[in-house]
Amino acid sequence: MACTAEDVARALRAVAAVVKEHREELIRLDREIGDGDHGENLARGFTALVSKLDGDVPALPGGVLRLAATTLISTVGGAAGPLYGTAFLRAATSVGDAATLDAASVAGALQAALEGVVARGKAAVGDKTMVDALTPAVVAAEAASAGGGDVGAVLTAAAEAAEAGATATVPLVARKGRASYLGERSAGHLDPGARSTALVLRSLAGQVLS
Amino acid sequence: MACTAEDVARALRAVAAVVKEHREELIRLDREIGDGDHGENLARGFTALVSKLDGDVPALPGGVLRLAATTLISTVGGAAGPLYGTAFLRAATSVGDAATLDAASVAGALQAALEGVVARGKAAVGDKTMVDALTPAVVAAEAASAGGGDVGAVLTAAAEAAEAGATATVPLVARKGRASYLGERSAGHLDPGARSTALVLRSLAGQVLS
Amino acid sequence: MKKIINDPATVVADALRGMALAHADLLDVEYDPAVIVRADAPVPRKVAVISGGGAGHEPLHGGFVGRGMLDAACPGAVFTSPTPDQVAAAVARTDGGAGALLVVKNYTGDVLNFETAAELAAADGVDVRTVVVDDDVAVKDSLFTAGRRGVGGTVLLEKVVGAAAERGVDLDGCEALARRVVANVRSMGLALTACTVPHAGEPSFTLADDEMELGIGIHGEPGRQRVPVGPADELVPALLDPILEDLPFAGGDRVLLFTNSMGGTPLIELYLAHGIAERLLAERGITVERRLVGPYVTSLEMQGMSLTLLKLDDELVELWDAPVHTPALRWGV
Amino acid sequence: MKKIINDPATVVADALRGMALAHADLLDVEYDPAVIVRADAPVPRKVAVISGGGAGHEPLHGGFVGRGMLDAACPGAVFTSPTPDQVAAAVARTDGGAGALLVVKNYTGDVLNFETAAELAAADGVDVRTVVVDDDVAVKDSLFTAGRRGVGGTVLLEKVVGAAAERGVDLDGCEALARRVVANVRSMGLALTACTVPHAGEPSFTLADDEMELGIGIHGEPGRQRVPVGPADELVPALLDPILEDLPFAGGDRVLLFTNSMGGTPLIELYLAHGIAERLLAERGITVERRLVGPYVTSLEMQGMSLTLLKLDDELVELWDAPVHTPALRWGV
Ligand SMILES: Nc1ncnc2c1ncn2[C@@H]1O[C@H](COP(=O)(O)OP(=O)(O)O)[C@@H](O)[C@H]1O
Ligand SMILES: Nc1ncnc2c1ncn2[C@@H]1O[C@H](COP(=O)(O)OP(=O)(O)O)[C@@H](O)[C@H]1O
Ligand SMILES: [Mg+2]
Ligand SMILES: [Mg+2]
Ligand SMILES: [Mg+2]
Ligand SMILES: [Mg+2]
Repeated sequence: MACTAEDVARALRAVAAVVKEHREELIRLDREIGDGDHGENLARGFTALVSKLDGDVPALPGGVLRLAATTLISTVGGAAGPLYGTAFLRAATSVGDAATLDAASVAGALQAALEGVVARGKAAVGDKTMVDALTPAVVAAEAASAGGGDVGAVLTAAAEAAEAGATATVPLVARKGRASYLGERSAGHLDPGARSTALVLRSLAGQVLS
Repeated sequence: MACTAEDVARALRAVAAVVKEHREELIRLDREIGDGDHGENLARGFTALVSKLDGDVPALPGGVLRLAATTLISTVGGAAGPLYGTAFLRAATSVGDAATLDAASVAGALQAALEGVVARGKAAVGDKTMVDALTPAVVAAEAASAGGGDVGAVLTAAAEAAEAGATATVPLVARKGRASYLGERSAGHLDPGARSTALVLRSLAGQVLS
Repeated sequence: MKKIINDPATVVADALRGMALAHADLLDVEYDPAVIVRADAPVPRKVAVISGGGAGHEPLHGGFVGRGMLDAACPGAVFTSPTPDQVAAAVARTDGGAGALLVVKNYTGDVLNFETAAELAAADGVDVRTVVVDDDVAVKDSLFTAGRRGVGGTVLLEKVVGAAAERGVDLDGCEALARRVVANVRSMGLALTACTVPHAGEPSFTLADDEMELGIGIHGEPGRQRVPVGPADELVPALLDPILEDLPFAGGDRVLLFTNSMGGTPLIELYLAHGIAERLLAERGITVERRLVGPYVTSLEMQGMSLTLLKLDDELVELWDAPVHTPALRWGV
Repeated sequence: MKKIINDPATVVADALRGMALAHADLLDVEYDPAVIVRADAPVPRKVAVISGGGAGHEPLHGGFVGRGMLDAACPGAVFTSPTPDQVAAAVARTDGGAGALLVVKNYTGDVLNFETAAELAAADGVDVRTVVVDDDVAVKDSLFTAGRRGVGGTVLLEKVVGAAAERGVDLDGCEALARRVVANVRSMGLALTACTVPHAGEPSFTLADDEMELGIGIHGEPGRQRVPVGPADELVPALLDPILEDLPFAGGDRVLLFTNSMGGTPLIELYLAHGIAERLLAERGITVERRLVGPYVTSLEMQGMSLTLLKLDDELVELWDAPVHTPALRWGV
């Protein structure tokens, strides 16, 4: 099973739906240790992306990912806008002008996305950010791909690892992003960006499998 | 029993103590249908009066009443400042330079005080103001004085009538003062100025009797 | 009650000390009795324009003392009208020989205390006139009540009359102008939350999460009507329509639109409401020629807003545009 | 949540419409992407000074657009940094050929978005420099964290650098001056109440009746420490002492003292706090040569305040005094 541009677009619509569904949850998480806009920011961005996809779906998977990148960069704002935007931009570059994406290219795209997020945000694992979800996701995706899994298996493995990584942010003291201003008081809360990263990966996996 | 300047001063100290004691109650009443400062305003004024009396008590009852008038005018503010001030000023004028006050002169002073309040504030009985307490008080004081009562009896009669008059303001719709802005919503509340008038008269009576 | 204060009993004097330090170039502050005076007072041969009222409405009135506006302001205790000796001291301190105009908001306490002060000043030989501002359309006017309250229109009057006095208009002229402003200005306000007077320690009223008070005054007193909060597109007409009907204002009129925050409503909401009000006026063919947007007549930390409309003519526009240099309003200098 | 708004999703655009109408003489407003531009932009051969950040801090930054201060401001959604296309549009709209200085408050989101914008503008051939303001002493600085936040000092920097740009100082000079301001300005804030972001619908945190947050930022985020509310005589030193120790400021220093309301704290309390701060500084032999008191860097309706101290020299004093004509600050014109 390989993904066409239409498949990627459909998967991104699924992400948009899930983000919208979890908008309040992400707002609440961000209110606890941030400024309460993460759910609103992502919902605004993915809603804008769906409008663009309603207009015209680019021919290649890389084009769809690039459209996601530029749309998120110009509509999300906050820390998540450039970080998610860069992730999609690097993913787009990584898949190049392939007509379809297979398991290896999806795992590679995730790897590229992580590198982009780290390049922009300079966070390391343990800083209580989306990097804590994305890093184990990339490791799991590569393992699944190397083990012969298909796109669905790769994304499912990534989603599971991201969820575990997100949960593991709870006890951490934030060292990057707005939550870091709270110092010790940031401990005991789930990082909103890690949570949204897990949600995005889970909805991608769900869509590809269905 | 006739009152000297010292007696009047002592009576006013008693008033100050009672006003202070009922400060919160008067604030609460004024919060309900006004702006919540009546208790604070009167407490400030009578506290200032006590300081002045601590310095020097004028020789004549009229002088003490005049001191009360000018002190209240320059420290109370709000509607109650000029109204209470005028009341004491007219009372002072009414007793003239008598060395002591008897029942008739006390009743006359109350009458003069009421006339002063009406002249300044232009309120009639039923407008839900201090006039609703002071008017029956004057009537009762004159009856008590005409019936041969002493100063204590005159003030007790005035205080009782004032209390009844104050209570009777509850169902009224205010037509003067800040409460009038509430229209129908002012009904169901005790007028703070009527309540304070009753308190002042009751404490004067209590002091004279004790 | 959470406030940045020391003692409710000294809050006004304590704030005056900070104000004096913050605006030493513009203001002299006296404490006993409390008066905020223009630093260069008295200005010879100029009518002294003086106002005052309870504290808690800042920048009203002290923030409007300075060149081209007020000569002095008399702050009472919070939400309590000042005492006559304050006003008399203000007159004595600012009288430049051309008399004094007292700008009084129509509240029983203010009217009675300024009345007494005017008597005192007149006894000192100063020609004193009083103009009572009563622009609040939320209160039904009647000879048998306390009448309408003075609210937002007061600032506009102080600016316009202050400009006239600065130009040398005499006391008769200033008084007539002030009455013309009163005749042509109307306001109405609403509150989303109550405020807490420091010495009271508790909010002046309580509102449910979906309620607002329509037709509030500026003293934390409840309004005429408690109604559900709607979107801004409903709130703004709820203020504007009664104002327009009252004067009435009509198509072709030129107006100054003053969109005022009661203190706790942030600028983002205020601009939003202002935009709606301008649109509604444009739809009726009323031309907004001047505007003022901000927290100028407040009720401590109360969330809410008021709208004020002043019907303009060329003279009023010119006086509005004239230089002013006060802590809260400044232009042309 | 009670606010004077229609739809949380359109609140920024709706407010911009009102702002555009209120200040048509000073500002041009563009909506897609959202940029507030000085009406006479681009000013030929002048460095464009541009800032931006989440909405909800009004008058920051849009209220400081105008002669002698900012050329453009980019408002993000409430408490959300603007997007790179907004900043790029602002540069394009205001570039007078002398380059652009981007004034960025140090928040991850702001830094990342402005960084991307600077790359876009550089690709268009505009010389763009970025200065990051990080004056909040409540946050411990470290290479391994997001670093200190940019708060009240931003306004002072925008005024001073805006004045320099207006005088024709070139991009190198403006950048160096901006870095000098950053090096000499320190702030700290506290909150008595939280605020409610429109799209969140609930307060960003809750405080008991006797609690305050010490060391808050300006985005409704909780502070470092939750402590009991004391009298103003304790609150003011709780802000001032960490500021003084940090730079450090010392006896003999000349400073600008900026006493800022977070929005919901009324002027009466702010002046009171300002007076205390001036007294404490005088006691240490620090000379307050200039001051700014008011709600200039706010967090919606949050009650609270911040203090900012800028160490002055003759050049900074002169630039502070230079003419400015914006919606929120105006003098000398
Ligand atoms: N430097 C960083 N590197 C990676 N992720 C980060 C960084 N800073 C913040 N984040 C992520 O961004 C999330 C917050 O996003 P959002 O609320 O949209 O932005 P903002 O903090 O500007 O309001 C955090 O929960 C965290 O996961
Ligand atoms: N015109 C009036 N005549 C007589 N009494 C009045 C009048 N207006 C107000 N009052 C009295 O004053 C009281 C309020 O006093 P206070 O709260 O001190 O003044 P303010 O209303 O200015 O805050 C009212 O309860 C009422 O009894
Ligand atoms: Mg956030
Ligand atoms: Mg009262
Ligand atoms: Mg009062
Ligand atoms: Mg944000």
